[in-house]
Amino acid sequence: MPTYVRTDKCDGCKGQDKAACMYICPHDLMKLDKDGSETGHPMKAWNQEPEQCWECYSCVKICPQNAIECRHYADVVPLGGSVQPLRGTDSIMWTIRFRNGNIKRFKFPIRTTPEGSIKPYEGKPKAEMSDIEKHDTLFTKATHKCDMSQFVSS
Amino acid sequence: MPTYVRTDKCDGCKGQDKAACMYICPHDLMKLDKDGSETGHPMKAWNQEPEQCWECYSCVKICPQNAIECRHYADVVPLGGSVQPLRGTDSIMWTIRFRNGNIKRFKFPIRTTPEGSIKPYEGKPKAEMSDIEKHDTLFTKATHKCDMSQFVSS
Amino acid sequence: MAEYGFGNPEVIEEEVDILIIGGGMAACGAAFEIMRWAEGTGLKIKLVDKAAMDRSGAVAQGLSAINTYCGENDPADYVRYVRNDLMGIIREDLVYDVGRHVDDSVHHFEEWGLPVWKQPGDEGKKLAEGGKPVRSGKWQIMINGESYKWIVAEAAKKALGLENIREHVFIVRLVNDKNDPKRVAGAAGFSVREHKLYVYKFKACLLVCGGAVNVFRPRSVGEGMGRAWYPVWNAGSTYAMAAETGAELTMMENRFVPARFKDGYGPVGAWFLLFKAKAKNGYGEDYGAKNGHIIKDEKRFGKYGQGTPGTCLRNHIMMEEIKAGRGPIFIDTPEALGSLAKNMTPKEVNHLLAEAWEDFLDMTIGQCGIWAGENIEPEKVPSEIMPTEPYLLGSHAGCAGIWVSGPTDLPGVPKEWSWGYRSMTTVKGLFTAGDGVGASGHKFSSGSFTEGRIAAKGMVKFALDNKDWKPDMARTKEELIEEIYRPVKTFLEHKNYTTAIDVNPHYITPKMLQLRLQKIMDEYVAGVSTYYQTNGKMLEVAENKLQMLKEDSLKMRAKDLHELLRAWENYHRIIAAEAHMQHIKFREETRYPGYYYRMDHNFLDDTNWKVFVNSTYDRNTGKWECKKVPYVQIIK
Amino acid sequence: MAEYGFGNPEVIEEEVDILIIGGGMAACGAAFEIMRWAEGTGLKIKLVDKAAMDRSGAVAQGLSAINTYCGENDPADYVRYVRNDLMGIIREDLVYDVGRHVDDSVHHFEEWGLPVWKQPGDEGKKLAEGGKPVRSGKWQIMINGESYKWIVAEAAKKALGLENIREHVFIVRLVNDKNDPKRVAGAAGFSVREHKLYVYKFKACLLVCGGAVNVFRPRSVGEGMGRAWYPVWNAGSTYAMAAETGAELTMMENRFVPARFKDGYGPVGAWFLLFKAKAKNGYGEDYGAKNGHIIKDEKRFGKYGQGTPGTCLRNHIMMEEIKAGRGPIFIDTPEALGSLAKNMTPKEVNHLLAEAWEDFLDMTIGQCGIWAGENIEPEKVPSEIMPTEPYLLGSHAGCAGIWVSGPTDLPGVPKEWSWGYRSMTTVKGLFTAGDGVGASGHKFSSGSFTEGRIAAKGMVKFALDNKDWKPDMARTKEELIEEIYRPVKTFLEHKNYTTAIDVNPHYITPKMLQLRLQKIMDEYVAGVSTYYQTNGKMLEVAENKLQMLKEDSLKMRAKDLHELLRAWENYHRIIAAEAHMQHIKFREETRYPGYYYRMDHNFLDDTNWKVFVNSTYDRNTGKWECKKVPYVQIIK
Ligand SMILES: Cc1cc2c(cc1C)N(S(=O)(=O)O)[C@@H]1C(=O)NC(=O)N=C1N2C[C@H](O)[C@H](O)[C@H](O)COP(=O)(O)OP(=O)(O)OC[C@H]1O[C@@H](n2cnc3c(N)ncnc32)[C@H](O)[C@@H]1O
Ligand SMILES: Cc1cc2c(cc1C)N(S(=O)(=O)O)[C@@H]1C(=O)NC(=O)N=C1N2C[C@H](O)[C@H](O)[C@H](O)COP(=O)(O)OP(=O)(O)OC[C@H]1O[C@@H](n2cnc3c(N)ncnc32)[C@H](O)[C@@H]1O
Ligand SMILES: Nc1ncnc2c1ncn2[C@@H]1O[C@H](COP(=O)(O)O)[C@@H](O)[C@H]1O
Ligand SMILES: Nc1ncnc2c1ncn2[C@@H]1O[C@H](COP(=O)(O)O)[C@@H](O)[C@H]1O
Ligand SMILES: Nc1ncnc2c1ncn2[C@@H]1O[C@H](COP(=O)(O)O)[C@@H](O)[C@H]1O
Ligand code: SF4
Ligand code: SF4
Ligand code: SF4
Ligand code: SF4
Ligand code: NA
Repeated sequence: MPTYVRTDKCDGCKGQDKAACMYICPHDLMKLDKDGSETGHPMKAWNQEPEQCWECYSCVKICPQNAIECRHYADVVPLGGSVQPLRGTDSIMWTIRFRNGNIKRFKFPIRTTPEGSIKPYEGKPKAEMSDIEKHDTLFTKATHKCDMSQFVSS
Repeated sequence: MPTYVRTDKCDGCKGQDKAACMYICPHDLMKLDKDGSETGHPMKAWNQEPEQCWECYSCVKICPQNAIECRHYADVVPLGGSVQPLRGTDSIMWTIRFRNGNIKRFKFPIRTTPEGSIKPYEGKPKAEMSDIEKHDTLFTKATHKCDMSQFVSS
Repeated sequence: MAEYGFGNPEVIEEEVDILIIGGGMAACGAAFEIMRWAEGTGLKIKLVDKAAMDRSGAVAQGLSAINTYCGENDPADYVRYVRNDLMGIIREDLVYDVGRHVDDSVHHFEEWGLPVWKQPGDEGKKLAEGGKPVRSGKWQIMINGESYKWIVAEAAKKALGLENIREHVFIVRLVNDKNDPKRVAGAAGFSVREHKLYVYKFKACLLVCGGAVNVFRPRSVGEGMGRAWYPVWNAGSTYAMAAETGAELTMMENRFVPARFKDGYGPVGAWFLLFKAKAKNGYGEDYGAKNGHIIKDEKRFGKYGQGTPGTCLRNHIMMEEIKAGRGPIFIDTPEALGSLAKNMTPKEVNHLLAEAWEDFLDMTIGQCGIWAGENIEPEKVPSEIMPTEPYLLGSHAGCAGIWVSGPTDLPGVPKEWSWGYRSMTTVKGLFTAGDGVGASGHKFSSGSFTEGRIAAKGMVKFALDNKDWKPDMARTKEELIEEIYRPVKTFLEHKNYTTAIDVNPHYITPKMLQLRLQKIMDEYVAGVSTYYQTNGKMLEVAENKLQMLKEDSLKMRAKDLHELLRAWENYHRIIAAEAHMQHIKFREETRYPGYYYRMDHNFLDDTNWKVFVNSTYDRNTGKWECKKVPYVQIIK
Repeated sequence: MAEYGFGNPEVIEEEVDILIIGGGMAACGAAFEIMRWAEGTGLKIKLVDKAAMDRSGAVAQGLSAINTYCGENDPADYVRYVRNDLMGIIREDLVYDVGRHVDDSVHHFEEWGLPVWKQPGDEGKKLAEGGKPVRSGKWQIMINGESYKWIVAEAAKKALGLENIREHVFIVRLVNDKNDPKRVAGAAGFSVREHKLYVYKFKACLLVCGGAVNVFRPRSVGEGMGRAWYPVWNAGSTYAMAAETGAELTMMENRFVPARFKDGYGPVGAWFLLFKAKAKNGYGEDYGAKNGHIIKDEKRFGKYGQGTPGTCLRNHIMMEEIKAGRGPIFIDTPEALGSLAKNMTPKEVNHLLAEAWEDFLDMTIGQCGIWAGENIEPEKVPSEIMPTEPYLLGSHAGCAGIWVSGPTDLPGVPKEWSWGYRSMTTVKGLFTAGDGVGASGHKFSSGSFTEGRIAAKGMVKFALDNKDWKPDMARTKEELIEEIYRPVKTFLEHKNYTTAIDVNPHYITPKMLQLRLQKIMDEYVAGVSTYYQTNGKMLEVAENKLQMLKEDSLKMRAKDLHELLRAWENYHRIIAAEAHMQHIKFREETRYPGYYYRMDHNFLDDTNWKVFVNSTYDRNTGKWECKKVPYVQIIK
């Protein structure tokens, strides 16, 4: 199920510094063909090594133009199906199209807080340097309670 | 062991009608890149689908410039070895170079008659139309002798 | 009308009396025989080959032995040999017919210039003059065969005349007769060089496109994918086109799984038979001697394990070693060469080593590449052997193929085995030979050539008997263009939908289609990944997946003529694969342990299954039908 | 000097106190913990990731469960669970340490925004507030995890500060200290975006680059090659770089062979544990019930088959079905969903089906692609499951990794298990976590994050204790450029020797090198093609072939930065593969039946092998050394 980029939709992220798909792909597959020398389609992106695509959909989900879709690994999967997400800030919508034309839709929550709102240390204790050699605690001091009689040498 | 073409040796069969390698490859792999648009090397040949090469050496043997060599399937064979023929009219010379640098040479006969000298029907009987329905003979009338007692219904 | 070009081919229509499709050993035999019989008849004969005859087909690289030469042996004994090797079920009439004619073909090869090894004292004396060959086995003789095909093709081309040969044309399909659906009237294909579509009409045709390779996933999957033992370019065209025309296939459940030098696929025959090498397991044991008795189990192998084991049973013994974790299997080349060298002069030893290398240089050069790359000198280091992926073929140690009409002059042969002209299939006008003929293996190069000759005679007779008949094809020229060029049109129509031409929801590349086929066959139809095991349920899954694959084949793309070739080769592979799968499904026993195992019927069942399995395919419904056909013993 | 460009990179040198290499779960945990301890110390901390943290590592797609959450259970019981699953040999001190800290990490995920499923009535109540999770198993809780990594990375990035993070830099190697060869002083890598080489010097570093994927040939070999269960981009960098620096590895013979939905690699956990699905063989039999008793054979499986079978033993039972020809194995999804739906309203049934789909949409979307393409609706059609190719990892149901210093506060732990700072390897200054830590599996996402936190604390202490120490690298900048950019130079030097850049006798493409590695590992080191079987002789062959492959890796080419990335990933894979092979060779027993079989020692041997196997690699000689290290039981 390598990704493909639709020529009619991709706008090369408007020529900005970073093409979103190229930025996000964990496997360095998506590439922006600035001058069209590699694909014949200038200022559009493509998957430069489809046989290494994990189908993780990171690029699909991030593309601001919804220009990226997946065509299932052709050496494995019969043609005609598709699985396409639309990711919002708090939920994701999936459309599944079967080979036989049937369609299913699902919506799932993805996050309970606004994006960018995390304050990792807000309301957390400071680390206490006197604890630094104590293995039974982290800075948050929330170690699970344990029944020490279960140790062989207890 | 797909074939490769050496840029320093191939002369595109001097621009003749048929490039010898392209003519002979049983699998349609060798191709002459007339304008260089496919390889960057105009008027030279290349193997357009190396992963389908049978290593049959048909192209290697026929190239008038000895421009074609084989580099063993890289997903199978360690680098550094080579097997190169020089085919004459009645014999063929092989040079085997091992990965460790050792070399072996062999020469074998390939043909006892001059190329182009075959006269298939010279000195052969004509076909006799009266035999056409007889299964026990071909036009050369040289059927093997048989002991018919070995048939179940003999 | 626009100029001819990619997607808009010129159409060349031609009418001949007889068309030979293929330019391999069988085709060359046909060419040699046919022109003699056609002399003065006015019959127009043409040959088309997808490649160049000098190096097309299985013998492109050459061969180092001719595996069928009777010589001092009786053809009836040859039948017994073949029957034993193929587990009891062969068309003995066909095998016998090859046996009685084959030596004459070999004599011609030698006359034309093929160097045949002779025994000391007989050097220079031709076989035809009684010269004694160097035999590697009872039926095999050694040759210097680098130019084997080149020589045979020269004779065939001379016989036919160059004007009657068209190379680099791939035939995609046969066309039935408009008025008689059980008759063939034409064939259509395309040039891989020019934008031209060829439509031939004819009275008779010889379909000899070799066996089917790369239907199963090979062990190497990168560049090494092209390295198969059998020629990677023979794509099952013979079986596919015959089936689609309605011809009855036979024994398509059979396959050949050769033991070969690992990765390079170098043949083992010379090593076992000529050099007397031994195969050893990973612990250095002669496992054949130690464990060969396993095939004596009559419940599982019937009587076939009692005498000399056939090729599949030899495989079985080896596979059991591997499965038991006692691999790898090595062929002990140092020991073999050492024993032979014991009483030799240094010069003779050098000659022996050269022979060992020549065996591969003459037919599997890639194996020498592996030796070179891995620093293997066979006198010092043993090499691994391995069972390969399965091949469908009818001329080597396998017998998949088409059901043909046999000779009428042999005693005891059922009448139903000769319904028409010799070598004709159940479709009127359609003939075959070599890898095309089913239920008759072990013909090899010489026997395939000979079968081509036999078929040629039959075709001439047929054409003469049908002198006034005019072929009238059930398909129009336009329909054929539409069908054959569909992958090109698909590509041109959709290629700009995505930014990268290889990934597109509107089409599939021939390469991906091929890999999908190979994956299905490998995983469900007893390929290497299951150690050649399957069962009814796996076959059911395979059937379903192959069905979808066949549907998807309509969406193949071709970005150039080369890819159009790949597209149609792969279509042929699918049909051949389907036939194989359907036959294995039908035959509820394990007839060929070592070739494949029906694990739900893991024994040989002579009571119910000592029969041919024949099938027909309906192109319109896409359905296969299999049936049992009685086996009859002809030779004691 | 010429302008910077391809083959001529700018070199950026930077000195920090602590470098975090990787941006996955462990790295994020470290980032979160470390900045708190570093506050006010003036320590300079930096993180480099080969990709973008929002979606890098194993959790890029998300996950649908957190597999380690103790909740109502005692951490000691967690140790027993892990010990049983990993056949008796784990570092119980390390596992216990994860167990006692992990829940706090999960609580933070929820606080940051990760939706955690709650039991009816507890919706809206956080875990930390006593909200009851929906448990699929004793240790596993269900989440809506599509954005799991996105959320965790946001927290980590906020903690670290963006200025301390460099994404799209691949670290190629660590560099030892010039004066102390058992100490690490730096790391070097390159940008996959710009022509820049990065050289970092530091006091301590956390090496957390995940596990090793695509070391073995996957079952699909075309486009489908990218579909592995574990993330295809984690290339064994953790193990390779640690080994090359001289760190002791442990249990590298271990691997994970997960049972997964066939072809799509969809995880089975939710299906088995939450939906209570049954696996059936090709004949529709519940083979576990029917044949599960085979693992009771104490001679072969010791005591490990008597109680709840571990993951590898569950595999073993399945594999025996497949080998016996009773495949394919199906997971009976219709039956499972049907039973659950029995007492549900239609709305609840719809919700159930959505959950089934979400399980994959949250972490293995490709599996849904297969369902869509094959018209599989899980409530109607069962799906095949299959054991996959092997992965090397330390955080899931496997325990390959690096030998690290443990906590000192637990009773009964041998002194030798804590030689230095917590989470430090045997190389001074080199720390690891997550997939990097050996002999302690079943940490999963939450445990890996937690181990990153634990390591962070140790590193801060180490850096503070070494405040005045100055790193001095054993390699010059020039040597590092020379080494890292060699594939580029090789390409530029030779590319015009042949007319096609991919076939050239002077170099090998990273892709072909990878396929060669996969072929060796698959065929000789117990990959899928031998049903996970190997033996001493096969390993000897593998060793020889890997040696040549390692030599050839010096001839890799890189035609662009992307290929340079592939080149070095594959180099890392080779070293990881070697470690795996050497360990399997050393351990002369079959400790993990169902993961792999040493066929020449096909039984579990507690008398001789209830020990850790640790190894070290010598970068200069290329040699490995393995040794036994006593196992000690800590928890009853
Ligand atoms: C590949 C190979 C083959 C053999 C061996 C080793 C190796 C490595 N061995 S050992 O293992 O035992 O070593 C043998 C040996 O030593 N001795 C021997 O006698 N025979 C051996 N074979 C077997 C023979 O070669 C074989 O039996 C015959 O060649 C079969 O003859 P035939 O059935 O005619 O097939 P072909 O492959 O020769 O020719 C096929 C032709 O069809 C063409 N073609 C195919 N599809 C077409 C299409 N759609 N349209 C047009 N043309 C289309 C091809 O171009 C070709 O011309
Ligand atoms: C892929 C996957 C994983 C899991 C699951 C299903 C699937 C489909 N399942 S289920 O099966 O049970 O369903 C689990 C599940 O549901 N629940 C759970 O808690 N964990 C599951 N995992 C396991 C966890 O994900 C896993 O345990 C942790 O992620 C391990 O953490 P860590 O050890 O940090 O590895 P990582 O993959 O997250 O991060 C690696 C990082 O290194 C970077 N990197 C790699 N090499 C580098 C180099 N040379 N230079 C620079 N950076 C370089 C990567 O970019 C990444 O940032
Ligand atoms: N494993 C085997 N070892 C020896 N001979 C065999 C074996 N299998 C078959 N044969 C047959 O033995 C007969 C005599 O062998 P040869 O003289 O080598 O041709 C032939 O029919 C061979 O095919
Ligand atoms: N071990 C063997 N015993 C008998 N015949 C063999 C053996 N190996 C190969 N042959 C025969 O030798 C010829 C060439 O074999 P191969 O090289 O396997 O194609 C064929 O006729 C095989 O049947
Ligand atoms: N059949 C099973 N029995 C017990 N635990 C399982 C089973 N299948 C999966 N698991 C556990 O469920 C979690 C997720 O499993 P998986 O989806 O296989 O990665 C892991 O903790 C596994 O160990
Ligand atoms: S993210 Fe979308 S719009 Fe931007 S470059 Fe990629 S495909 Fe084009
Ligand atoms: S689906 Fe994932 S691996 Fe594939 S191109 Fe997109 S981001 Fe990369
Ligand atoms: S045959 Fe040789 S010289 Fe002619 S085009 Fe081919 S490679 Fe070039
Ligand atoms: S070696 Fe044979 S298959 Fe390969 S390119 Fe040359 S002629 Fe074609
Ligand atoms: Na979920």
